[in-house]
Amino acid sequence: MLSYYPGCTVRAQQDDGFEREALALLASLDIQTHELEEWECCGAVYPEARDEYVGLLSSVRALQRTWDAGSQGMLTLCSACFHVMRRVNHRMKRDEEAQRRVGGYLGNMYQGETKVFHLLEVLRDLVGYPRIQEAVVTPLKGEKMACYYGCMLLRPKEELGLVDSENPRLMEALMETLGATTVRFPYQTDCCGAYHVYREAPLAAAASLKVITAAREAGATQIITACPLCKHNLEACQASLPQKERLPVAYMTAPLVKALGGVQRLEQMAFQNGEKGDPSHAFSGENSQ
Amino acid sequence: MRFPEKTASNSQREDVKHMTGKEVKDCYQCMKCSAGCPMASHMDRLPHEMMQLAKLGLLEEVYASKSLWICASCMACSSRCPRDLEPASVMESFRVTLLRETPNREETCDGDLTVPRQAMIASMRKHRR
Amino acid sequence: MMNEIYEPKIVAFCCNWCSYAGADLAGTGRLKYPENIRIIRVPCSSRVEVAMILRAFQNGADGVLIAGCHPGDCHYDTGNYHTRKRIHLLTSLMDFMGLSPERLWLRWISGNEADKFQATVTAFTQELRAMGASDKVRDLRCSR
Amino acid sequence: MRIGVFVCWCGSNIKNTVDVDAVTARAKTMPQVVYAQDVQYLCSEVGQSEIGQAIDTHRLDRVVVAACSPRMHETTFQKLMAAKGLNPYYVEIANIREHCSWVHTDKEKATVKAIDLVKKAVAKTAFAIPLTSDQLPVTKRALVIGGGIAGIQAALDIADAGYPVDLVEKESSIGGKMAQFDKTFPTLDCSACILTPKMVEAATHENIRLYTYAEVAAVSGYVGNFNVTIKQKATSVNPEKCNGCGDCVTKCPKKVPNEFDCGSSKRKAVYTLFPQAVPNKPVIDRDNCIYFATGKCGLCAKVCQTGAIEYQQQDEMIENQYGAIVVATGYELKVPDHLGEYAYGQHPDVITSLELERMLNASGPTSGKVIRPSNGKMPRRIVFIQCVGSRDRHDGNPYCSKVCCLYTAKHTLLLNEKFPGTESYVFYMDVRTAGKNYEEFYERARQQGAMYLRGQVSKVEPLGDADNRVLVRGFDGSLQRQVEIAADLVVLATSMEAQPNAKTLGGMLGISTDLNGFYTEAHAKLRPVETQAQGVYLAGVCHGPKDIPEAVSQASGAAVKAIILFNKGQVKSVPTTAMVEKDRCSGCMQCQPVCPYEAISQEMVVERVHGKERQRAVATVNRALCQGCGACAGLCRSGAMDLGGFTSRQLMAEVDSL
Repeated sequence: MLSYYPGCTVRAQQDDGFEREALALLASLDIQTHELEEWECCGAVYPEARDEYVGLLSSVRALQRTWDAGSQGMLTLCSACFHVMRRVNHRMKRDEEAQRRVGGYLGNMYQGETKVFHLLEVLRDLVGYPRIQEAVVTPLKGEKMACYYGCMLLRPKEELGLVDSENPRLMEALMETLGATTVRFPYQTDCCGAYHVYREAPLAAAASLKVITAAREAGATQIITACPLCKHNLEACQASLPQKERLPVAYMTAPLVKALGGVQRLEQMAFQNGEKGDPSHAFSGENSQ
Repeated sequence: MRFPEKTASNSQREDVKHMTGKEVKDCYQCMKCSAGCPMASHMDRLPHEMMQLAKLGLLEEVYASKSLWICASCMACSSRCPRDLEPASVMESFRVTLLRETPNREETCDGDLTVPRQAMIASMRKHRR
Repeated sequence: MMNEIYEPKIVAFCCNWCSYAGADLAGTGRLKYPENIRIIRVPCSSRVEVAMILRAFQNGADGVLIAGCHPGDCHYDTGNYHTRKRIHLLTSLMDFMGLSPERLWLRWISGNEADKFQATVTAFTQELRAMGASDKVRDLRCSR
Repeated sequence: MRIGVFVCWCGSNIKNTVDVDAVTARAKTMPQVVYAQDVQYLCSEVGQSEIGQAIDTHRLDRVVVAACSPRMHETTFQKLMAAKGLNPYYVEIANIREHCSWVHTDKEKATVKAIDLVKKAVAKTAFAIPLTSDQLPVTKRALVIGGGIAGIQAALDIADAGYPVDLVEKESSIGGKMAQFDKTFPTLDCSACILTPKMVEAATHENIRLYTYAEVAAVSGYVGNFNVTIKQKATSVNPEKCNGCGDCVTKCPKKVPNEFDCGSSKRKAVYTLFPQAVPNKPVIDRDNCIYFATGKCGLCAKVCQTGAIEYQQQDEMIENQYGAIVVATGYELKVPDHLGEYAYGQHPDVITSLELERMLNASGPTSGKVIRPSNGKMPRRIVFIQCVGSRDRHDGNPYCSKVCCLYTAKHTLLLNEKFPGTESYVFYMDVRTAGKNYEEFYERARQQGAMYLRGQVSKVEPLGDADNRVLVRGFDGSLQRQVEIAADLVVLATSMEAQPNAKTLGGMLGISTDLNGFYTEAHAKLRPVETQAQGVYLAGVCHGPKDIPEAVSQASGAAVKAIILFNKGQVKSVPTTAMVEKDRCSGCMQCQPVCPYEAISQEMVVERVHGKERQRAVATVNRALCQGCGACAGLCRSGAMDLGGFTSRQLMAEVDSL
């Protein structure tokens, strides 16, 4: 069982289907998840300055709760949450000063025991590509996918260690499992402009447009990402483009769900799995808002 | 430009070292940070210039630079720096120092409220609004 | 008087080929460390007899540092392995005698690790300062 | 006993931090000290004669010198003692420079420490015993490990001086890395044209014996008398019978990537390393041979007209005696796939400089044509990236590989000459041209059109276009702007690294490696070819990155060191050897197994006990073998074993003085 940490962005944008698709997908593949109680925002940025301890608190609290829940680890969907949680955890494992200070605030002695997973990692390591391949009902023929990683899933490589940070092939491998072809293109691991979209939209747009243009020139028919903010930026930057030059942007769950028969079918399968085994409901959103 | 009579004191440099665990003096200006920076075209001072200014102790110019607020902490520079100096963390430490030294910051929500929350929160955290 | 820092006395045995050279390099590089240490040069760390270490403690040394080449790098092939075994045994003996084994350090410092030499001496001095004077096993005949 | 103490100022080096007057005054009060004096420079002629005079006037029999490290000037003072008719081991040095004045700042405390160090030396010298050394014969045969250009040069020089040399090479041919090169900077000589004559000369020299496809397996002994075990790997080809016709190679059905071409071509399982190989006899690579895997095939044996193929050959251990050893084991190139941002191994058109070198070579995999490995077409835009894995403490080696700047300039020149349509871009951090005519060569490369951009590349990515090019994203420090180049070929100047087994071999030879894995010389400036182990000398890149002329001159230097040793014909044995006090020895023989030199053996002594003659076993030390580590003395339970120069009495006196 994994403790699911939704994070504010994913929960606030529930309507875009990312959360529903991801949870249905996992449940249909026999991965049990349970939403973490009383979670709070991870802070969206990792406190880079080493003497900033307050920024660690909410994340450590969630990590500690996951540990207390006795689950296999913490599941994150949003790459910012993953980034922050994984790095905070990495630091708590090694930095005795941080353990002492944070422990002082929270009254615990957390030392990075929890394992933090990203959805992609769960699919790769806990489910495995063969299992996914078996589950494919409609192979994705004819799609040329551009898989865009952005920065949060990749760097710093020593702390995140999710994929080869310079030449990641994880989403490609997944898409190829579904029968799609993938393209390689420049700026695949560059920043999309991130939070600058909030106050300096043109700046973010310029960065994202570079990604879109490169992907299109490499022949992509679609671009996928695992990050809500990347998705937003990649879409927003195309507003000025004529319709025919636009490149559809999707969460990486979308093609997965499509190839596996649609979200309703998956939820049905998940429900049946639930009947058979663990009663914990996979996608309960009632714990926190 | 003529060097000012006084450059940053050792204690100020120590502060940077304390916050980042890195020694900016070790930078040998290979400019790899600027080569890969996705925000470079929007910066008034490029990452390697910021490192050089920090190294020379011209901290006033560092603090006056818009680049501090343009850096999106994507860590591309940090992960590729051959001297292991993490320019992104150095930038952050300057940002934090500046924010700590301006105690009465106005709290505003002046951005585009339709963007994902992650962006809003990150922006606010970076700028402490 | 209570606030005065206790200045421990440290006797170090450094092998000629690695650690003594490392200490020399620290000098050449003008690396600074506390004045508390007195280095005795030996050809190899395995030359050091247990009796010499105990005598140093009897004479009022607060700490003894044995420094040799890194395992596998011994100028005489295997000397430091014997040292390692010997010091390990001595540690148990010290424990038995009620002499804190933390006062005996065995460190591998190569001829180019001047910084490690500096760091070791500095850290050892600091720890011994915190531990205060060692008054166990003083031979009264030696007392001055 | 009359001890004299001499305190050196070392100019200001000691005097500024240590109150030398106070030290001298205090020394005068130390037990048995009859004279003390401070001198500006003790190592100078003036200083030496001051000591000499004082020995005469004050009838000194022991001397304590408070000065720099004994590792610096101990022999200087020992010689002085000998000249004065005193035993050289009656001088003791208090290291008040490296261990005191240079590492402390508080003058008062430093002076106290200096006094302690002098006291310690006085105490030690009071118990000094006279030591002598013996003359030992030298085996006048040299071993050279590594058959690259450095090893070949060293072997030729020693052989030309009239001494026999054995040259051991792990590959099946001598030649080393230089054999892989096309041209050499800064003259653009063809590498093979200058190397092959030397290879042939080495192979045919009457004083040189080649052991190719062989490795050093064990070393024991000491200067003048090394015992070396050489492992001769089975070549499966009888060199006496083989006439080098090459039929076996042609017929062999098994193809494997050719290491000599960095894997860009194929070789057979039975192969010669390269066409001009010396010796030019093939070997069977047993790891890849079908016969050795399955017991079937045997085609090579069938086609061989002289019956030279011998599958049953075994690895052989050969033991030889040598007086001196030259280590010339060279280097390996770091495979740059650890720097993911450069996409090596991810995109076929990202290659290393050596791969380009092989392509440029007329006898290389492409017969001198430069192609893009992805499609076999000629590249138009070529980007060179410098310092790939060098000067990189994050993800590589912290040192400079020294030769890349120049060979990259060479590559741009060659490309320009051979293929005028190509464009070469070089991204660099610094260009280092310290060497004769190197700056001129670099200038020529720039004039011929190589475009140099100061700034490191951050990322190399597949462009995804129809030509499958790569996008190189860098920075030009002059334009202060990011630059992107869509390139056909990217060439990485990858880092030189110590051989992976350098440490193991160093352990056998008793020489140490530095933090980067290269062998450490005895003195960085004045003894650059000698090592800590007497009789073992260094040549070439195993000691640190260097270019061909440097490697060759070092090799000649190493050769001369060996020749000097052979000319002398004798070595002085170590005077500070172990010694047994037979009366105290219980004969437990615990000392025997700890001795790394097998210098300790058992001996029977005859004693008279209660009027009867009794035989008793005791330990005895072979002074010729003992190297003076003192492991035996450190362990002896009865205190019978002692070590000259570092006797228990002396060391105890030092401890007591503190």
